[in-house]
This record gives sequence, C-alpha cells and structure tokens, in this order.
Amino acid sequence: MNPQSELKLQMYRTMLRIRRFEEKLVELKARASIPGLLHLYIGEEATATGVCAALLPNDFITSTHRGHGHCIAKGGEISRMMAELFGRITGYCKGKGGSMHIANLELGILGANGIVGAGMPIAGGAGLSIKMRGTDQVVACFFGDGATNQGAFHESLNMAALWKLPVIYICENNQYAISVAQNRSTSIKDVYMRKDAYGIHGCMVDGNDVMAVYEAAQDAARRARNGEGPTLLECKTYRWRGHYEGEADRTYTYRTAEEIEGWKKGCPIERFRKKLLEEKAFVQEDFDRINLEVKQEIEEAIRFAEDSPFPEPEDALKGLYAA
Amino acid sequence: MNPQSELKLQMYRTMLRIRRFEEKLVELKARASIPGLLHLYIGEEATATGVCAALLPNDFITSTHRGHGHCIAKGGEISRMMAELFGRITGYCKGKGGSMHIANLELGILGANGIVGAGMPIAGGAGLSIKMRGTDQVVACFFGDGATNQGAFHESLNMAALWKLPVIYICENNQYAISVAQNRSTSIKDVYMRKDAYGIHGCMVDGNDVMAVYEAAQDAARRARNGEGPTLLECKTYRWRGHYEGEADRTYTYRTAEEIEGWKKGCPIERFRKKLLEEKAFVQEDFDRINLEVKQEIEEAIRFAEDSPFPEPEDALKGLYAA
Amino acid sequence: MREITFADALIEALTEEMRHDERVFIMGEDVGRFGMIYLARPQLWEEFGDERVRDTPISENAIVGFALGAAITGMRPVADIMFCDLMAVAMDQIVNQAAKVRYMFGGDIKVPLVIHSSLGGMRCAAAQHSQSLESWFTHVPGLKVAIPSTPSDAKGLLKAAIRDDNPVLFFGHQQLMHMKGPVPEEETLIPFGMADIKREGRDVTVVTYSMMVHKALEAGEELEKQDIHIEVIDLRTLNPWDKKAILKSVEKTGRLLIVHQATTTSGFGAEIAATVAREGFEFLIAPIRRLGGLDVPVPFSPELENFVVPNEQKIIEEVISMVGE
Amino acid sequence: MREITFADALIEALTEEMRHDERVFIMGEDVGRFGMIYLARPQLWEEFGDERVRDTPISENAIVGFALGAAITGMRPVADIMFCDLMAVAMDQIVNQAAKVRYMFGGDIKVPLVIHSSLGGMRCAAAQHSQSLESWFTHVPGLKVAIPSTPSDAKGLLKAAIRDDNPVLFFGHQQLMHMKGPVPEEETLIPFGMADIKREGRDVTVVTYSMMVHKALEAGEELEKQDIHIEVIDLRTLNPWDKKAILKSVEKTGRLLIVHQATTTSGFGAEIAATVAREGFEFLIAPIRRLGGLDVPVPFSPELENFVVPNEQKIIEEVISMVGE
Ligand SMILES: Cc1ncc(C[n+]2csc(CCOP(=O)(O)OP(=O)(O)O)c2C)c(N)n1
Ligand SMILES: Cc1ncc(C[n+]2csc(CCOP(=O)(O)OP(=O)(O)O)c2C)c(N)n1
Ligand SMILES: [Mg+2]
Ligand SMILES: [Mg+2]
Repeated sequence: MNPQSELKLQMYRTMLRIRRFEEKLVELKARASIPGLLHLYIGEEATATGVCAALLPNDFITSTHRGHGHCIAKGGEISRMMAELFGRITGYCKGKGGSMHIANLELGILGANGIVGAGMPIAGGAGLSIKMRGTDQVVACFFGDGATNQGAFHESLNMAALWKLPVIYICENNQYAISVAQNRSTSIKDVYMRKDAYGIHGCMVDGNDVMAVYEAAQDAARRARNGEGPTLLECKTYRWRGHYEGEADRTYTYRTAEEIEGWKKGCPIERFRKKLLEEKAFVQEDFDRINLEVKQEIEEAIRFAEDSPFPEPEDALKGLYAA
Repeated sequence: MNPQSELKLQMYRTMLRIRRFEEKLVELKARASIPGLLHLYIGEEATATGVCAALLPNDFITSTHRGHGHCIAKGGEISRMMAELFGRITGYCKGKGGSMHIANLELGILGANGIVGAGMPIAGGAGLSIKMRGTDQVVACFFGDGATNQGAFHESLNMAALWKLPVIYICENNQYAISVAQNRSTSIKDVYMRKDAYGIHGCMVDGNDVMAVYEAAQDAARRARNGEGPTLLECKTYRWRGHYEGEADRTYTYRTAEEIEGWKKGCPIERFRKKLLEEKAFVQEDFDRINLEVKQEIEEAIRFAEDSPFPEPEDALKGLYAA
Repeated sequence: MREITFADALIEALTEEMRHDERVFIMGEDVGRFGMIYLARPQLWEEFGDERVRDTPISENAIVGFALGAAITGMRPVADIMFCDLMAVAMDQIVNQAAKVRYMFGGDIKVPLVIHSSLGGMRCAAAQHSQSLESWFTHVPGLKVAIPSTPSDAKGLLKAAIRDDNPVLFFGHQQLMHMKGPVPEEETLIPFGMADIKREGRDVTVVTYSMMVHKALEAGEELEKQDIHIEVIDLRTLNPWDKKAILKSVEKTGRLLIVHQATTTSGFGAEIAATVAREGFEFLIAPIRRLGGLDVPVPFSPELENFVVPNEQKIIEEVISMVGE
Repeated sequence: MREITFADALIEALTEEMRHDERVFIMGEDVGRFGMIYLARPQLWEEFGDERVRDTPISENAIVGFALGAAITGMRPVADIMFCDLMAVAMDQIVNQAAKVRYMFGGDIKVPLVIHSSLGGMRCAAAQHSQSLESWFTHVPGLKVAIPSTPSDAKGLLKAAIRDDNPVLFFGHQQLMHMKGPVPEEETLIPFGMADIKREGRDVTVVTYSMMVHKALEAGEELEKQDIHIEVIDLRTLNPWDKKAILKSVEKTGRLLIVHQATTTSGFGAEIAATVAREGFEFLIAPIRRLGGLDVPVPFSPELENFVVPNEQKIIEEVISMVGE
C-alpha cells in the first residue's frame, strides 16, 4: 500500500475507534457503569483525526472537556483511557482525572481540560518552549466555538502571534455551547475571521471532511515549523449527542430533530468510507476487517479496565507534589 | 457666540484645565506634597475632551489609571479632584480612592480603575442597563493600547456587540504600555481593526486633533443611541511624561528624546488654539482670559484641598457596606 | 408544609423577586430557554423572556463585570456562574471591582448584585468541577457570602440577597439541588448573619454549613444512640457570620468541631476556630477540631473522592474522640 | 557580610539560576530592557536578552498559562505578576491549572514554575494595588508559597523555588524592596517549610512573615525595655509551613500572637491559630490572638492606610495586654 493510502486507512480506523469507543460509553453510561461526566465527540471525529494525522509523535496537543477523540487520534490507548473512565489505577491518570483530564506527556497529550478555553494559554506555552528549546515540534490546540469568547482565547492568540509560535489553534465549531447557539454567543458568524485581529493565518474547513481537515492542518503545521507562527483553523462540525451524556433535550428546546438528523446523514465516517470506495483505494472487506479489529480492541479495553484494580482510598493523598 | 463656537472654546478650556491641573500635580509631586501614584495624561487631552464633548450630562464613562482627563472632561470639579488627591474628606471619594479611583455617579463617572482593562465589562454593563431601562444614554469606555490585550477587552466587545449595546470603546493609543511599545505587545498595528472580530463599527483618528475625536465620538454616540451597537474608536496619541510621575527614563531606554520632543511640538492644545485663531473664531485675548481663569481655578482648588480636613482614621471603617 | 427541592426553592425565590421588582434579572450561561442550570428553568424564561433571563457567551469575567455595571446604574442583576471553580476566571470583577467600588469610591454608591454559583461536587467531576472555594470570598471585605443547606433557607436567603444593596455571593451545593424540604408558602426573608441551630445538644458544638449540615445531622442521630448529644449549628451565611450563636453554644458544650467540605487548610473553619480560640477560650474544655476536605485536589475515582471529603462516619469518630478528651 | 537590598537579592538569585540552568527564564510585563519591575533590572536583560527576559503583553492569565505550558514541556519559567492584586485575572491558570495538573494527571509530571509577585502596598496605592492575598493560595493544594522578609531569605528561597519541581508562588513585599541586609556571597538555598526565629524570647510567641517581621522586631526592642521578651518567628513559607517550630515556641511561652498585614478574616493567621488551638491547646495560658489588617479594602489617604494596617505600636499593645492575661 502506498503511504498516502495507508494514511487514509489509518484515519478511517482512527475515526472508527473514536466512534466505537464512545458508543460503548453511551451504553455503559446508560447502565450507570461509569462515574462522572462524559462529553461525547460522536459526529466530530473527522476533526481530531484530520488534525492529528498531520502531527508527528513528538508534537503536542491540548484538549478539552470533549477530549476522547483528540486523545485517541494522538495515539492514546483505548484500554488505558477506558481504565481511567472506570476510575482504575491503570488509567492514564491512575483514576484521578477521569474523562475531563486525560493526559500523557509521552504521547504529547498535555491534557484535556475542564475549564473552557484554559488549554489555549497552555498550548501557547508549549509553543514558546518549542521555540526556546529550538526543536521543530508543533502544538495543536483544540477548543470549541464557545471557548472563542473567553478572555484566554484572545490573550493566547495575541501572544502566540506576537512571538510567532508554532501553534495550530483549532476551533471545533459544533455550533453550540451547551444550549447556546453560536449566533447567540458570538457577534460574528465565522470565528476564523478573528485571525485578522491577530494578523495570523486562518481558514475554515468542513470539519466533517477528514481529508480537508488533514490538508489544512498540514499547511498550518508546515507554516508553524517554518517559523511563520500560529494558524486559526475553524472546523465546522456537529455533535450528535447531548452536551453531556445524560443531557437529553427531549423537547428539542435548542436544536431541532431535523437539524440533528441532517448532520447524522452526513456522518463523517460513512462519508469517508464511501469516498475511499469510490476512489477504489479499498474494498469493503478492508473496512469490515477494521470494524472487527476495532470491536475487539474495545472489548479488550473493557476487559482490561474491569480487570484493573481501583486505587486504594489512601492513594488520594499521593502524587500532589513532586519530590 | 454661536453654539458651535461656544463648544470649541469650551473644549479649549477643558483641555487647558486638564493640562494645568496636571502640571500642578507635577509640581506637587516633585515636592512630595501628594501621596500615592499619579499617572498623568499630559499630551493626551484632546482625546478625553473630544469624546466627552460628544456626551450628554447623564451619559456614562468608565476611566483608567490615567483618568484625570476623563474626569475633568466629564464635568469633574477640579477642587474635589484635588481634594481627593490630597487625601481629604472633601474629595470625590472622601480620601479613600485617590488618583486611580475617582468616581462620581451624579456626573456619570463610573470610576477610574487600577486594573488594566477592568472598566470594559463595567461599561458594557452600564450599556446593558441603559438598554434594559430604555433610556437613550450612552457609555464611553476609555482604555489604553496595553489594555487591548486583556481578556476583558475581548469578552466585553463580543458581548456588547452581540447585544448591540450603546457603548463607545475608546482606545487611547499612546503607543506604550509602561515601557512596552505597542509593536512588542500587540500582534497587529492598528487596534481598531479588531472591530471586525466583533462585527462592529470602528475607526482610527488623530487623538491629538480634538475636533476629529469629537466628530468620531459624535458618530459613535449617534449610532449607539440609534440602537446600532458599540463602536471601537482608536485615538492615536502620546504621553509626554513617564508612565507614572516619578518614573524618569533618563537614559531613554524605551523612547527616544526626539520622539518625545516631536510629539510635544504637536501639542494638541497649541494646535487647537492656532486653528481657532486661523479660523478667526477667536482672538488671542479670549485664550488669555481662559488661561487666567483656569489658573485661578487651579489655585482655588489647591486652597480648597489644603483647607479641607483629612478624614479621621476611624473613617477607614465606614462605608464598606450599604445599610 | 409543602416540600419542594432546593433548586425549586431557588427558582421560586428568583421568580418572586423578578415579579416584585422589574430591575431584577438573571444572566449567565444556559440560564435561558434551555434552562439546564441550577438557577434556571424553562418556566422562568417563558415568564420573563430573553431580556431578563439572559443567556450569555462563555465569558465569566464579563458576566460578573456586566452585571456589576448594570448594578451601579439602576438594575439589580443576578449573575450565574455555573460552578464556583469557574469563578477563577472572574476573580478580578468579583474581588477588585464588585467588592471594592462602593468603599473606594467613598461609600455612597450601592451595588445590588448577586453572584450565584454552585459548589461541592461529589459527582465524580474531579479537580476542576468539585471545589468549595467559599473561604476565598470571606477574605475579601465588601462581599457577603450565603451558603444555605435547606430549601427553605435557600429561598429565604436568596430573596434577602436579591434585596441587599451589596454584592452577595450565593452558593448552592451541587448535591443538594434535588434534596426536598418544607418551604413556607408565605413570603419569608432570612436575614444574613443568623445561624440556625439545626439540632440541639449539650456535648459538642458542631458548626457547619451547606451539605455538611446534613452529614452532621445524620451523625447526630447515630451519636444520640450512644447518648452523645451534639448541637448542630448551620451558619447559613459566612459574611456576616453569627459568632454569637457559636460562642453561646460553646459556652454550653465546651467542645467545638467545625465541619466543611472545602479543603481544610485556610478553609473557613480556620476562621471560626481562630475566633473561638480567642473569644471563647475560657469555655473550651477540649481543643477545637476541624474536619474539612483533605488537602488535595478532588480526585475522580469514586472511592478516592469519598476518601477526601468529610462524611457522617468521620464526624462521629471526631465527636467520640472529643468527648473522650 | 556585604549588605544588599531585597530587590538586588532577588535579581542575584535569578541571575545565578539563569546562569546555572539555561531552561530558566523570566516573562512578564516590563521585565525586559526597561526592567522597572521588582524582579527585573536592565542588567538582567543585557546579559540574557529578549528571549530569556521576556516582556509580555498585559495578559496575566496568559502569562501564567504560557509559563505553565512551557514548564511542563521542558523549561523552568519564572512568571512575573507585578502586583498580587493582578493575580485576580490569572486565578484560573494558577488555581485550576498549575496547582492541579500534576495531581489530576496522575502524579507523574513536573511543574517547575515560579510565579513571582509583590504585595503589601503602604504606598498610598489604594484598594486595587495594596492587597496581601497570600492566604488564598494556601487554600489551594498543589501550590507552594514563599513570602520572605529579608534579602538573604529572599535570595535563598527564590533559588530554592526555581529549583523546585512544583509551582511556587513567591511574594515580595513592595515596602521591603529597598531594604538592605546581609546576604552571603556563597550559594545558599533555603529549604521550604523552615521557619526562622528572628528573635528569641520567653514571654510571647509572635508568628509573622514578610514586612510584619520587621514591625515585630521593632516591637521586640521596645518591649525588651519593659522586660517583656517576645519570640519573633518568621514563617518564610506558608506552604509548607513550619508547625513544629511554632508549637515548640508556644510550649515555651504559652502565648501566641499572629501578625500579618492581610485582612484578618480568613487570613493565614486563622490557619495558624486553628492549628495551635488544636495541637498546642495544652500549652496555652492565654487565648491566641491575631493582629491582621482591618477588614476593609485598603484606603488611599495616608492616615487611613496607616490605620488599617498593623504596626509596631499595635503589636506592643497586643503583647502587653496578653502578658496581663
Ligand atoms: C470557563 C468555563 N465556563 C463554563 C464552563 C461550563 N461548560 C462546560 S462545556 C461548556 C460549553 C462549551 O462549549 P464549546 O466551547 O462550544 O465546546 P463544546 O461543548 O460544544 O464541544 C460550558 C459552558 C466551563 N467548564 N468552563
Ligand atoms: C491587569 C493589570 N495588569 C498590569 C497592571 C500594571 N499596569 C498599570 S498601567 C499599565 C500599562 C497600561 O498601558 P495602557 O493600557 O497602554 O495605558 P497607558 O498607561 O499607556 O495609558 C500596567 C501594565 C495593572 N494595573 N493591571
Ligand atoms: Mg460547541
Ligand atoms: Mg498606552
């Protein structure tokens, strides 16, 4: 297989892993088998996948409360993520973080974040560190449309632009911040236009078209590595589920059934599968095989998590300060 | 005298009052006769004067650490300001506020502010209140170039734009935030261009041309009263003195002597006087008379302040909570 | 008396006050038509509409600042900050502005502003969504702090907060929202600074507030069986706080245990202990004890979270050990 | 021993650490070529240049956040926040991020971050530039807090802070910056959590830190004349803080007075008092007293400002009244 095709199949697999992982979480949460808050990424898989496909293993990302997709796309092991969500000692944070705080420095994952917008300065700082250490890494910083109205957005983009830091700021515009539609929170329509307030590059792509995201992220990463500074990349996408698992807007207060169904029809994974079939790069059997493998991976992850011990209560007292 | 001429003479007087008030402060501070921090506005008088000339008495302003000019232009009495700076009970804040916190609600002065950028949300809230109470007031919100990189700038402009609030955001771009030149703090050159990040009106004017400022502020106020929302007005200007009185950059670390002298040559007050003389609206005697009156006003203010009692130490315990 | 939930009591208070005074309004994230936040409900939005039940962008510093600007120019806003953890982004407007404008401007202006938030977690929401940060605000002169434990206190205090001309921080507890309790139908305002003795007893004074009141009451039931009688005092407001009631009770019992969920070090329990150590010194027959959250961020895994937060059992143990002293 | 100012001691510490480890750098407003801030000096910028002595925009939340991002990816930043009051705009990155990332991410990563700031005022700078907010940070597990009173402590603690792999808040006092004192030429690191007995005495233990150490020492001189001997303990760091040293002293004196400039209610004095009321109860022969700033914002007019802050005279009065108890 040529590298380009391999990459595509890889991206398909990544999207599917995110989807299946979270579908499993839906199931588990419905049975109250996992504690805490879950913000699911279902429907938005192409964004994390496209962006992270343009990154190298030692590049960094910062993530959000809706972070499973970013984590998987950046190389996170589903088993250790699952263990974390189950609150087990084998999880990425030894059971201390949960869904909103998965991090792993070896993978360059500087952490999901429960505070909207708070990853943006941290990403900028990683960019500064790259510049000062003189490596050619880049940082991909994910955030939602709602986050673009936090002060941290503004301060970070200005600083990153001023210092020409290698950061890709990716706005995952799923058009809602909880129940508030973007046009009720943000005084302009296309967030990426805020690029001009900082004099940086920026563009908007179909966030459900994984190849488009990938290419835009590649451009941004190239510029970043060339010392041309940050990019503001807006990916239009949509979340299929409630803001968090358990929030059911059964009366369609803030989104219509039609709107949701419309976006589901444009499923980014299905779209990509069809495209790859059309390109005749792959046959259905390839996808079937991947499906099966992913299914097994999830099952194993569940088993791993379930078999893993809980931390001891006293472990709560460990790990606060470095020696 | 026709109203237009009267207004011009009034503006001349206001600028001169600000200038002479602060020149007196220079003198007093050099003799250590007044306590605390003083951030002087000398050189920037045209901005406050032009903006406030476009306001009505019941309009609001919010001000900054460099706020004497705003206060005088909005109708503040020099005697009560002086008394405040002297720490006397007759001061606008009864000696509790000092230079950085002069406020007077009757004059619509919602307060100077020691925290850079912090007046911006407060101004927005006054705008919201105007809208909800259904009056046709406007709010003029002053801030420096340095403040445009605070999160509060961004959050405020977005919210004010979203709700089309009657606020004029005036960036007094004196090109430095303490020692940091604008191009070392801000990733774009013309701050007013940030207007497009919020989809609002905005423009740049010569902040040392009081008529230009006045006209721009009038436009903005008209739009605000018409429900057309906020404006971002950038006034390019320059401070003649150090960041605070006592900061003497004797070695010209961050500004050159030539730069400072150049701006002094373009003194906004002298410029306006010459213009008015050229227009033949007034004769030199008019200005001489005003000069004399202002001089007397300052002297009386000093006398008023000096004759006023200090608060009793126990007054420190009063006024914290409303009954 | 009819029983309603804590959240319903809050909504009732707000609704009544909004009917009573048209200057009162609420602004915050998701308070509007969807009303999924504690101090919101679709009915509120239906009655008062977008203007007075105002959804905002995710801009907490501006939410508080705009509310403040409105408060000093004629309105009486209630600003909602979903979780107290998020106040960290709004601290400037709360602490440097809202708390200080009246005093530093000379003591004439009024700041009728309520900042409503929730705290306490116990929902496995981990370190950034489970804090109890009330003590920060008790260290800021100019802010009042209300932190009720029952639906009826919640209602009476919220109404009083809205009518207060000073900035009030009002903290509900995330775990209490669905708890039911009797709430009078007739209008009741509860003045600030009046503790409520939720259980009388002679052996140990247990001073607490918010969720921990209920844990203390449960402990009281248990201890009763062992013939140990604790007095459970619910402070209800932390600024002002009812020093007198505490001293009076300690005079009777000679023993003081303070319980709160906030991490122990520099929690409000320290202030209470320090005050009683000074003003009630002669009453004390045993050292004052504090039982607070353990000094770590709140961890995610349920057993870990339970471990770091005080509970009925820990209260019982402390009390038993105290009466032995 | 040579004498240098507090500010010079800080610069020396920073310069040495920047020479010693090229990952160390400083960022903040006006730290660079103009170097007008406490922890900056043109020489620093001349030696290390724009990259490592980095002027920033006025964006405190981003200053701390960027420093944090750099700290967890291989650098050892010192972030400067001019005045502690301004930390209010940076609380999220300090409290929700820097303090928590290590713990909530599982306890493996290191956060070698120093946040330097100044507090205390007494410059007639009024309510928004004169606060002493250190106690907030002692309520946040995960943050260390250093707050020295002398040039040599400042130097030794700043060096230790920079070498620490945890986030440290380092507070200088605005009034102390020009105070001179002996500072050893040879490299000295002062470990956190070790109080320093700045004056020995048998009658009353006075626990304090920062500027108030000097007021307590002055009071000590005066009291000596009246044959009253106070022991002045300088905590130097508030997290960790040296409980043992305090208890040991109180065991000797039986009397404890805590002095700090921060407003009294919920100041760090409350934590000390509460701790000793528990663990040193049997040593106490008089109630523990706290002498803190009065519970109002700091007013502008000099006499008002003086009135709200503790001073030598007030310490003397407290001590005299205590020994009479
Ligand atoms: C500073 C802050 N404010 C509010 C919240 C509560 N909150 C969590 S997620 C969310 C909506 C975020 O919207 P967006 O950024 O668009 O991301 P999405 O959830 O749509 O992926 C809100 C308001 C928070 N966690 N942090
Ligand atoms: C949030 C905040 N950060 C920093 C400071 C310290 N400071 C006071 S004035 C100032 C510079 C402000 O620059 P600018 O906004 O351009 O106003 P100018 O002084 O030039 O009028 C700074 C950094 C402050 N008071 N508040
Ligand atoms: Mg969104
Ligand atoms: Mg400026």
